[in-house]
Amino acid sequence: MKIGILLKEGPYNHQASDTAFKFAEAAIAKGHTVDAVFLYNDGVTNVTKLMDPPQDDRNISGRWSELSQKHGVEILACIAASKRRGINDDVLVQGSSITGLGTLTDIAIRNDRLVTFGD
Amino acid sequence: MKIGILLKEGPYNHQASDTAFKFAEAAIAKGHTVDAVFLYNDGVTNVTKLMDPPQDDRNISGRWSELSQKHGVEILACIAASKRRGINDDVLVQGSSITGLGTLTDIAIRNDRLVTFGD
Amino acid sequence: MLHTINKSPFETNTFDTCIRFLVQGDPILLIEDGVYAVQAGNKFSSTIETILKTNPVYALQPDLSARGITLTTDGVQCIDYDGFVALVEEHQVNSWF
Amino acid sequence: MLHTINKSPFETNTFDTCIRFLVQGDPILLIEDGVYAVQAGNKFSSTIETILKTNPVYALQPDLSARGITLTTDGVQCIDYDGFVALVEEHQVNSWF
Amino acid sequence: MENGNINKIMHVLRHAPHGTIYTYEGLEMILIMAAYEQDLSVVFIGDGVYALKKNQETAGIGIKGFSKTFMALDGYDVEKLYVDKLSLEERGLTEDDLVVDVEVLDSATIGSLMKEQDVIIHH
Amino acid sequence: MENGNINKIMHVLRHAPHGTIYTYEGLEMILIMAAYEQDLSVVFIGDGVYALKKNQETAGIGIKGFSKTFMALDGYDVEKLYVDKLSLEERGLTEDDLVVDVEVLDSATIGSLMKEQDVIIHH
Repeated sequence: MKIGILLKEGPYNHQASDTAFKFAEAAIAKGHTVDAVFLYNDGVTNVTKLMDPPQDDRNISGRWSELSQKHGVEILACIAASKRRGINDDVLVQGSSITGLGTLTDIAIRNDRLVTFGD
Repeated sequence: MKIGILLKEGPYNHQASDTAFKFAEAAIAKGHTVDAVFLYNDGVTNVTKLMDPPQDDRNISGRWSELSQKHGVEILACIAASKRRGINDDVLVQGSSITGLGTLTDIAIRNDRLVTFGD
Repeated sequence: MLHTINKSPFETNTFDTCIRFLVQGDPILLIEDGVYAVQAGNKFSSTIETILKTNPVYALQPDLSARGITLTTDGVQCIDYDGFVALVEEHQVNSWF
Repeated sequence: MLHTINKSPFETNTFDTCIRFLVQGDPILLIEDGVYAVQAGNKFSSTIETILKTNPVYALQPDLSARGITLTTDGVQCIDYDGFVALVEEHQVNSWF
Repeated sequence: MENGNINKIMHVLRHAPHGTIYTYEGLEMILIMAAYEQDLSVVFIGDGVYALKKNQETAGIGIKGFSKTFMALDGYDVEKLYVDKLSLEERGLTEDDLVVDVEVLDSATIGSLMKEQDVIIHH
Repeated sequence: MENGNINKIMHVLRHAPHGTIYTYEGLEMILIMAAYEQDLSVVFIGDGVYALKKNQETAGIGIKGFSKTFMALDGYDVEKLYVDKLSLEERGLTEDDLVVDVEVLDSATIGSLMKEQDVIIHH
């Protein structure tokens, strides 16, 4: 099955990002294709490579990057939402990119499921 | 009167930042000293100079910067909260800086009021 | 002690919780989505009327205007940011969100 | 249609609102702070029991464990992320937050 | 659109305007999706109904108003605007208080519409 | 401390752990403030009481647990831990369910304590 994910909250502040990640991992482990994770609202801040959490904590942008590179999951931040929040190409973690809402529409259309995580 | 402000949410996504700003402006207009705006939780993202909102919208980091330069208000982001969220010295808007929670304690102690804005 | 509330009473329990800890005489200021509590004729009107017997209730006019609220429950005082500052001059602040 | 709820029923109206739009037979999955709804013996237990007569109720075990909830209301099925995926295989998703 | 079918996509607006950006950015999403010739609908539940309230004047809070943008939805062929009856009533509002024509539906009807959807996005 | 007085600073924890970071970052703030020899108190209201629940095992959600840190507060001379009675009861919890000793107070008592404070910070 092809699954798209829409993530609407930023990292650390809300568990939404953690649940989305765990869900994506579990879907892939079950043999599904996670086509893309689309980031909207504060969700766009998931992909700043500048984050530098404590050593014993998870690195949220790092693990999205890894998910992208290992499993071909597109990690996409909405451009309008990104501009408001100071996310641009210079700070994007490897494997992520900035795109428009049209891409989310494509994701919604081409996948069997779109699963939203928010707060 | 000396007033400190604690702002706990990021810009655009929550009105907290707008209300804090309007309150600070009004306090200054009434002759009070706004000593500092301390940014915590997602609030630290108020001071990224990378934000680039639509032309007809307010620029939130820009106006904090202006408030700092015009009225000597310290705009301070908590270091631990900033590191989690990808805010560092390279992206700080002019007039803002990164500091520890000890500084917030000093602000709470030395001001007549501490007014919190959150969500 | 000035209590500010910025949440719609329809969506979260912030309003109800704040009210429970209110000391007689202390003012409440509704801001942001909190102002929906004082829209005239909604289901919180009677609660507001009860509170008004013991505590002054203020609402931030710019937030009321932004939400198209033209009529507020009788006795609620609508103030500007300037009035918000005046309340802070008088009281320590307890911000509920 | 799978309904997920991630909010504590004590703090916001998300749980109550979702329940109101539920079609008979459709599953509910409680995640994150939503799992407090199924802690055994709290004030939502009777609501959960009523829902269970017409709709299956699931709760995400990792979220229950993280919150120290060891006893859940009878009839609630505790599942892992793997079980979450299995529900998504069967249903379109309506995420309430 | 791999299968050539039209997808049913529902947007659910549940937040009051201005206090958070969810409704505004939700509307931005709806406007973009409207260009894709899918079967779009927009449902207003809970405080989401306040987004449609007439007479919103946002100059005082320094945030751009957007209630009039809902009037433009018709021009984008987004015609299925549904309002939850109970949410409207609880807030002491009637259809006359709203900036656009909507269809007021009860919970059961909205629940059935939700069940028909391919995609549901809450804002 | 310009006037040489000790300030009364109250932290109000109102959110469940893990779903949001507020309680965790609130606790970080409390630990730092504890070094400043002010009169600190911590009040647990609403879902905030869940932060003290025993047996939290967070490995499965990939987030570091912090309930045991509340036990360390005593070592930082933060001894005024108050729990709202109604919040505890509504959630079917008793003091035995909590990781630390607390004082359970009714609404009126907590309201009076709030009124005495120089600073109140909600998390």
